[in-house]
Amino acid sequence: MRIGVFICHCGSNIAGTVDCASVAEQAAAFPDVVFSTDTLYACSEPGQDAIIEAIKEHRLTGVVVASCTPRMHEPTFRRAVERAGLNRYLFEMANIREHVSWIGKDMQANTNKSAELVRMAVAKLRLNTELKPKFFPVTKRVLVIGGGVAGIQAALDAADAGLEVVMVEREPSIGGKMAKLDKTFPTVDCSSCILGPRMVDVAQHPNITLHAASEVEAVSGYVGNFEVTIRKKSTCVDWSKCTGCGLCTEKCPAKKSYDRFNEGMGHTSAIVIPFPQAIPKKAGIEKEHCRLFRTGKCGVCAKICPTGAVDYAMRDQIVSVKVGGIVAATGYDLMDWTVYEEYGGGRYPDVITSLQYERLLSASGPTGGHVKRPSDGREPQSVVFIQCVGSRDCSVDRPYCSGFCCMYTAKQAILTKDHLPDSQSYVFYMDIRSPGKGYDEFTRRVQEEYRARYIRGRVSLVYPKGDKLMVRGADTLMGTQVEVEADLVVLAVGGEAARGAPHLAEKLRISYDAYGFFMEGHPKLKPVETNTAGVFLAGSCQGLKDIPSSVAQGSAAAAKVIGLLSRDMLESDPQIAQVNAGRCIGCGKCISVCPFKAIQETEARGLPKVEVIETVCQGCGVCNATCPQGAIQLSHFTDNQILAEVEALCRF
Amino acid sequence: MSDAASSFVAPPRPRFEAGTANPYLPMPATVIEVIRETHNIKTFRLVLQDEKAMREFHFEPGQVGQLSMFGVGEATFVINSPPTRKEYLQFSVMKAGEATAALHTLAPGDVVGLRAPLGNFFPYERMKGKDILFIGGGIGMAPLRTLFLFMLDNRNDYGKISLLYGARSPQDMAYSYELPEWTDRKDIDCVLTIDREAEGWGYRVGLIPDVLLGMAPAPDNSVAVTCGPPIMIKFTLQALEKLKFSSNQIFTTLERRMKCGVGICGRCNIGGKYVCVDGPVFSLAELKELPDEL
Amino acid sequence: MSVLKGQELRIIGFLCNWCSYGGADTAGIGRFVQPTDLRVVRVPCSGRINPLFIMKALLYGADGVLVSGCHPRDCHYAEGNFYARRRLEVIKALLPALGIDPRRFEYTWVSASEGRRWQHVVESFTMQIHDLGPARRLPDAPELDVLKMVAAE
Amino acid sequence: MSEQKIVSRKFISLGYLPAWLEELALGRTVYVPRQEGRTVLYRPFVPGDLPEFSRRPAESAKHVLFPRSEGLFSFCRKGDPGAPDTRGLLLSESAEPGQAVIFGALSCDARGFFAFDPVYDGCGTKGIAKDVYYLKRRENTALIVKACKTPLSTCFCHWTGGGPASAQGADALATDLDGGILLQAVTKKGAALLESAKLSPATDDQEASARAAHEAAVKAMPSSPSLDGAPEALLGLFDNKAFWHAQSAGCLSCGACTYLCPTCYCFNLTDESNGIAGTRLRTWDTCMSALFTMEASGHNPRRDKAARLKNRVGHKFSYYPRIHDGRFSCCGCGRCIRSCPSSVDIRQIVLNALKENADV
Amino acid sequence: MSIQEELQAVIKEALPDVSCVIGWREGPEPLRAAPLFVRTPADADAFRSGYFAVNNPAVFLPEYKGGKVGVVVKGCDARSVGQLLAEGLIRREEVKVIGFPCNGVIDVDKVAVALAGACDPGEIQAAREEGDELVLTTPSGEIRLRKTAVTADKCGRCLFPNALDADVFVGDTLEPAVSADDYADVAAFEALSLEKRMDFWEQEMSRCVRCYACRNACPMCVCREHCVALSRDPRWLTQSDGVRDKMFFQIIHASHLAGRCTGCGECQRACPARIPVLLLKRALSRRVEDLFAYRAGVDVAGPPPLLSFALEEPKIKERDW
Repeated sequence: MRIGVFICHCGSNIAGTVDCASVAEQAAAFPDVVFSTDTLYACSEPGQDAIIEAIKEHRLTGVVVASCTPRMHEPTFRRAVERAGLNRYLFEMANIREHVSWIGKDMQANTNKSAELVRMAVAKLRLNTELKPKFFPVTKRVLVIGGGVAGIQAALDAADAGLEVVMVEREPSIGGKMAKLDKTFPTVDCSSCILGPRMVDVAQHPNITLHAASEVEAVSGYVGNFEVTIRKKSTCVDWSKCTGCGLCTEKCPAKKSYDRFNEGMGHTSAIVIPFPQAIPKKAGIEKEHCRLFRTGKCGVCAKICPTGAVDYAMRDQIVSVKVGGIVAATGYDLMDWTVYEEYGGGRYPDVITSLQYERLLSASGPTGGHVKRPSDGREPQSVVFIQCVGSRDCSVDRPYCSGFCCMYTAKQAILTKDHLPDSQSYVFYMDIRSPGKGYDEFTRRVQEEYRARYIRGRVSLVYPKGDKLMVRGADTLMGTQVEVEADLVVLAVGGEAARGAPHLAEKLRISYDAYGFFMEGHPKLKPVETNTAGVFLAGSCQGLKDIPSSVAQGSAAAAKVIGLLSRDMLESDPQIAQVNAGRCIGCGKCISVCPFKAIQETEARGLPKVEVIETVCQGCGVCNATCPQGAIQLSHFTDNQILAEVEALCRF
Repeated sequence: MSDAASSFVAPPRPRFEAGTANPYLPMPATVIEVIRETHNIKTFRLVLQDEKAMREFHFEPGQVGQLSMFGVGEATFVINSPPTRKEYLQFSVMKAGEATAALHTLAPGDVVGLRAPLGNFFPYERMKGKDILFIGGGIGMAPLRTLFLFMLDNRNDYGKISLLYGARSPQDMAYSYELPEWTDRKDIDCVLTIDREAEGWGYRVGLIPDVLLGMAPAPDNSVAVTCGPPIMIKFTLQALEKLKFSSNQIFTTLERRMKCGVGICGRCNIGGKYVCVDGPVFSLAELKELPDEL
Repeated sequence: MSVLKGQELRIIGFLCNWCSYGGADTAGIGRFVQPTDLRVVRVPCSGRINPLFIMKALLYGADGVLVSGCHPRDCHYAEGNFYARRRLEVIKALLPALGIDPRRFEYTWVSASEGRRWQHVVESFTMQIHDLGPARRLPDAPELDVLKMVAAE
Repeated sequence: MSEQKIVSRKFISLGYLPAWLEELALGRTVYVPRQEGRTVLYRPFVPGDLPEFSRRPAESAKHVLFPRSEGLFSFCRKGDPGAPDTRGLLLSESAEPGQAVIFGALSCDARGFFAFDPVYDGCGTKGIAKDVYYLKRRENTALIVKACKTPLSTCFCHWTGGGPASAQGADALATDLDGGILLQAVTKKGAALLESAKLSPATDDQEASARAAHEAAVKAMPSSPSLDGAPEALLGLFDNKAFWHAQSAGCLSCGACTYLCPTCYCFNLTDESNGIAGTRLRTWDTCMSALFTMEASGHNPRRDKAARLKNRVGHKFSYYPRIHDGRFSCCGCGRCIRSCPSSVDIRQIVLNALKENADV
Repeated sequence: MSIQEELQAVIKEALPDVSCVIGWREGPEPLRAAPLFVRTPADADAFRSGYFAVNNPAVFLPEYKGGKVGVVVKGCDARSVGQLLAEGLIRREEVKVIGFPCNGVIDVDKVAVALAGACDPGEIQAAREEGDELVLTTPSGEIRLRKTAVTADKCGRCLFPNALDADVFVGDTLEPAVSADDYADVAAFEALSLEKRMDFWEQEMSRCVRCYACRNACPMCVCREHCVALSRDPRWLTQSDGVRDKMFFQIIHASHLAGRCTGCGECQRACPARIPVLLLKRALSRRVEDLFAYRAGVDVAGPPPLLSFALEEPKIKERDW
């Protein structure tokens, strides 16, 4: 092999702590290396052109680039060597930025380490072989998990592009958190007026199949051909018969049931249509409140239902569907703020969450849009908003900023003034974060025009005094302690990963961070992709974000899926297991460990052997580590390639 | 040893002439040209780095050499250029194992090792004046090529020269670039065949033994030299016998796993015969005396 | 060309591409300074790691070997790290029987987001290996001494 | 003993043996039988550590002349730093072996080298190639064998032309006598070793006692069958699959028999490299392994263990003698039987072959 | 009728049904029986069981896959059969397992030690059992050894003297002498300093001749000619005589047997250099038993532990960084 080595300076990112010229010089003496140089930015156009030129000039048959992580630019350089006529797998990278220059300050040690990493890369490259992808057909259908605004956007965009869309929503209605909001910032326009029509579009779009009150049970397969099992949870109402007339909810005797849609700010019946604009507008029984299920006596709804849709014996249903791509848009949940003892830990009825307050503000809410204290129904005169409850707080393991609280608190202060002109709002804040378009103007308006009092400081205690609540906190700008008498305290509770998110991530084989948010493929360059081909992210499941960002991501994820499924055939990654039939003894150990059932028994000249189903193999290599004879080898990560790397380090 | 001497031809025993007393030490050689023959066969043209050694390098048609890929190992190939054309030594390599795969990565300018010549050779002296029939299949053409070209270069020493060369398909035909010259020559009879009909193929179609029977060469004062895949050899030998060629008139070359190439390491024996020194060239008569272990 | 005399020991890391290699990248992006002894071999999955790679490294010149994969249940390939966990745990039992300090090999799980954790793992493992010092090596065949020619130059 | 001319003779009393061995070890490696773990092997003599003669060595002494593994030459691809595109090749032969003495080997060990000599001297292939590595070591090594007194149940040296006190292939013969050892040199090399002040002149009586001991040792061996017909019998059975299948049923295809055999001389050549440097290794190989004859294509002329056992026995008792003046390449040491995990008995196979062939 | 005679009768009875029955016969040396392949009733007369029948006949079974074969097994041999079955390397319907109660077998190396230089063990002309004693005929007269001193170590810790899962069992079952394997040998070795342990292996492995008898005598090593020991792809080892490579082969062998080794000790017995290679395998067996409560060749109902996993591994205590 004729190998060329390129040591990238990455400006000063690498060259700052690695002597790139020295590494290049050392690499020149490595076996099969016939050309070695350092370069300012290997990934830049001139950098790539120089590689291509060197391949041609020196008749290189393999290339090593030492630069950043291969997770960043391996595809870039592979394309570059391919442009020069080399197979893209005759290329190796040495990561001397993330693994060297950025984590060590000692120039000598870094230079030495870089040279060794290049030596390893050369050693492996010498055993690389040309690999060529196979092609396989795709299923032109996409699964959208989550029917919040991000999922709705992704579903509609994908459906409009002609893809079949299967949407799975855990709740009985789509709409997500946005459906619960009264108004949206910074325009203060009606949330349901802008979301409602989009929800209807989902229901009516010929390309969209909606499974509400459903969850993803299992996912198998691989990009282009996932097999998804969906559990349609029993609602005890046959939705094919239910017309959403609401008779049952009127007649249901269990009127004091917890109202989930209204965040417990009111009561509802046990058989319930979540809210008037619900999609699908179907009734469902909440078993824990239903008299029939609790006492065995009732059955009113079944008797009253004009279409006979109520079926108490209904079971969960399992549906299987094949899809080519998946968009996860599972949103977020509010963190459990009751851990804050200083705010009463949930014991004071007039300390509520911002989302509960949205329901109080909403004309479709339990109070019909009249702001009333939960405790006694009085209109509050003094409303205190406390920000950063469960955000930017390491003491509750929520060090991140939820991003949207500053804005919605401002909005809620404005709405408070609109609803109760005589009221006074106080906002305890840490910093005001309002970097969006028109956002900062908005937060200024609430202070200047709506006279909300913004107090910079944390609240140390909320305690009851008579029928009021006393809010004690610091005013760090004044350097004083303040105490505000409040009729209502609204907590700007931060978001956290949706309940069960890690579990779903495991099913999707995608990564999630310490807080349960799904990991994007790259924080800058692959914000809606994941490291699992064919699985994309939209909205707050990836990290908390506001409505415009969620919608943008919904569209972005849709664009990715549309791009993926616009092809009839997909390229399979050729880094898959290969059987050397001459070495295989057909013991079948590999078959039993393969997570993808990608290996099957076969026969050659009467002897038992195994073979790999190429489009099913995902290239994990468990079989390779299992086979005692090493008869099954993972291409591009063969035993010999890994051993060559180890020996390059050890035996010299 | 006496049994071999009594047969029609006892291929003369070679002498080790690698230019060194150490029979294991290869001579460095430089690849000067690589020709891609088929999807899995490449031809390499080498010159010894030591100019004097190259000048004085002497070998006979049919002798083999051990090509070294340093760090990988050696493999045995026939020198398929004739001794009469010594600007380079030519080897054709079919990709099969580790060494051949490594050899396939060679590019002009690369260095290999060569231990040669090894083994015996075709008894061309005793073939003088006879009609010669070459029958080659696939990569089996390589050992025939050296003798074939050697005879063309000494054309007057031999009678009628015929070549029957077959491969699975036109794409599997090695030395395709030389074939037009051979077919055009008036002083040889060159028949090309492929197993199955293929577009643009202007020559014969059919399996070698069948074509051979069709050609019906006369056995009188003739020698047949054949090489190819085992199954082809089997049926070709049957066809030759059907055509009344005696086992003394038929020569072929054997392949066996070899390491030392000088009759010591002990693996290429068939009974008491070592293919690396007693072969690779055997007459059918000699083969018949060997135990059946092929 | 060998490890920096007196300063570094030879530590080899086998990291799965999806989690731990990413975690090491994250640590780099965060500029989380680490000791320089470690050299990382990237593999697709911890399930790809034949325990014999570890033994090979330890027997042929590594002073320490660190394996890191995705957290259990978080494997990109669903099950690879479950197999790895068993195999790595079992192979550890071979070290004391060979006279190799079992602390020379550790395995752990680091996700792509855990840059800090990676830094901590590298720091503590490197320190652990430095505490143990250079590993004793079984002699290689003298006829293979030539293979060390490169180092001698 | 009778067939060889005694060049010189000496006696050494047991007390002087260590000192003489130490003297021999100056500038040489002296190999002696030594207890290692639970076995006895030929290992370099260490002053203060007496040779072990109470048990016969499990292995033969062939590794002294034919190491289990040796580098034939090394290669290095030198890049020119100025022009890395041009790469020269540097070949260097391995260094010459030093001087050695094997003291206390068995007669059968010495006879083993008899099987090596013609092959490695190029005689077998009529002078085409001399194995310089073996020949140099052979030249540099002196061999003093020690006469056996009682046979093991697996011994059959006398079947193959040897005997418990044969000095064939050796330079000197040592015989235990009361209080010491009689040393009889049969070559100049052997005589040179006996030129030591630690040794005293031997007497005719001592030589007579030794002769008596040798005769007693020969007598102690059970009578020997004639193997004259073995070469033909084995060839005759070449195609008798059932026969070889039955003989090889217990064979495990390991290499214990061939690696412990004093006459098995087959080897493998493999390259090892690291970076730009590498070496070509010559290592012992065994015809009992399927890989021995496995071709790159996957074709194997000796696919099953029956074919391989046939080759081992055939080579020793038929093919080799047919090339090398009727001499068997078996010295009857019985190590293959003793070391075989399945107790495959080569004596029995040859006898079975003679019987089977006679029956046909 | 002695057990040996009963077994001979059973073998003859089994014959029409199987191509051959594998057992033992007298070997070329009095202390070592050799494998016997009974193909005709007359062959069965050569059958010998007892103290010298050390070989594990299970090693031959995979060769006979595809046809029916009988095998006479001791308790330890039966575990090998069980493990081969569990891994699908042989088929249950293709083997007829004939079991008997085993009182232990000889360790020839221990005889050499017990003789203490009195003679070369190879010089022993005949051997017989007399009660608790082994009586040896040597050129210098009879020597009596206590059997307890020369019985194989594995017999001292044997939990299954009666062949498990036998189709035919001859004789009365025996009670095992111990109730659990305490791996005292492994513990004792690991009580040495690390330095001493490595010294030990360096010394022991220097004797290895790379004949691979250990591997080929192992009933679970079914790869044989496909073994990575000699392959170049993958190339785990050089062919050199270095202690490192030789040690590494033992590591390969042990690791490939993790969770599969039944402890029959054939590897060690087969070693012509007498290297105690079983120790490494037992170190792993102990771990596998600790972690997964699995004993190869006994607990064969589920998948082998290293070819399976559990979501939670209660016994695996991961390091807390």
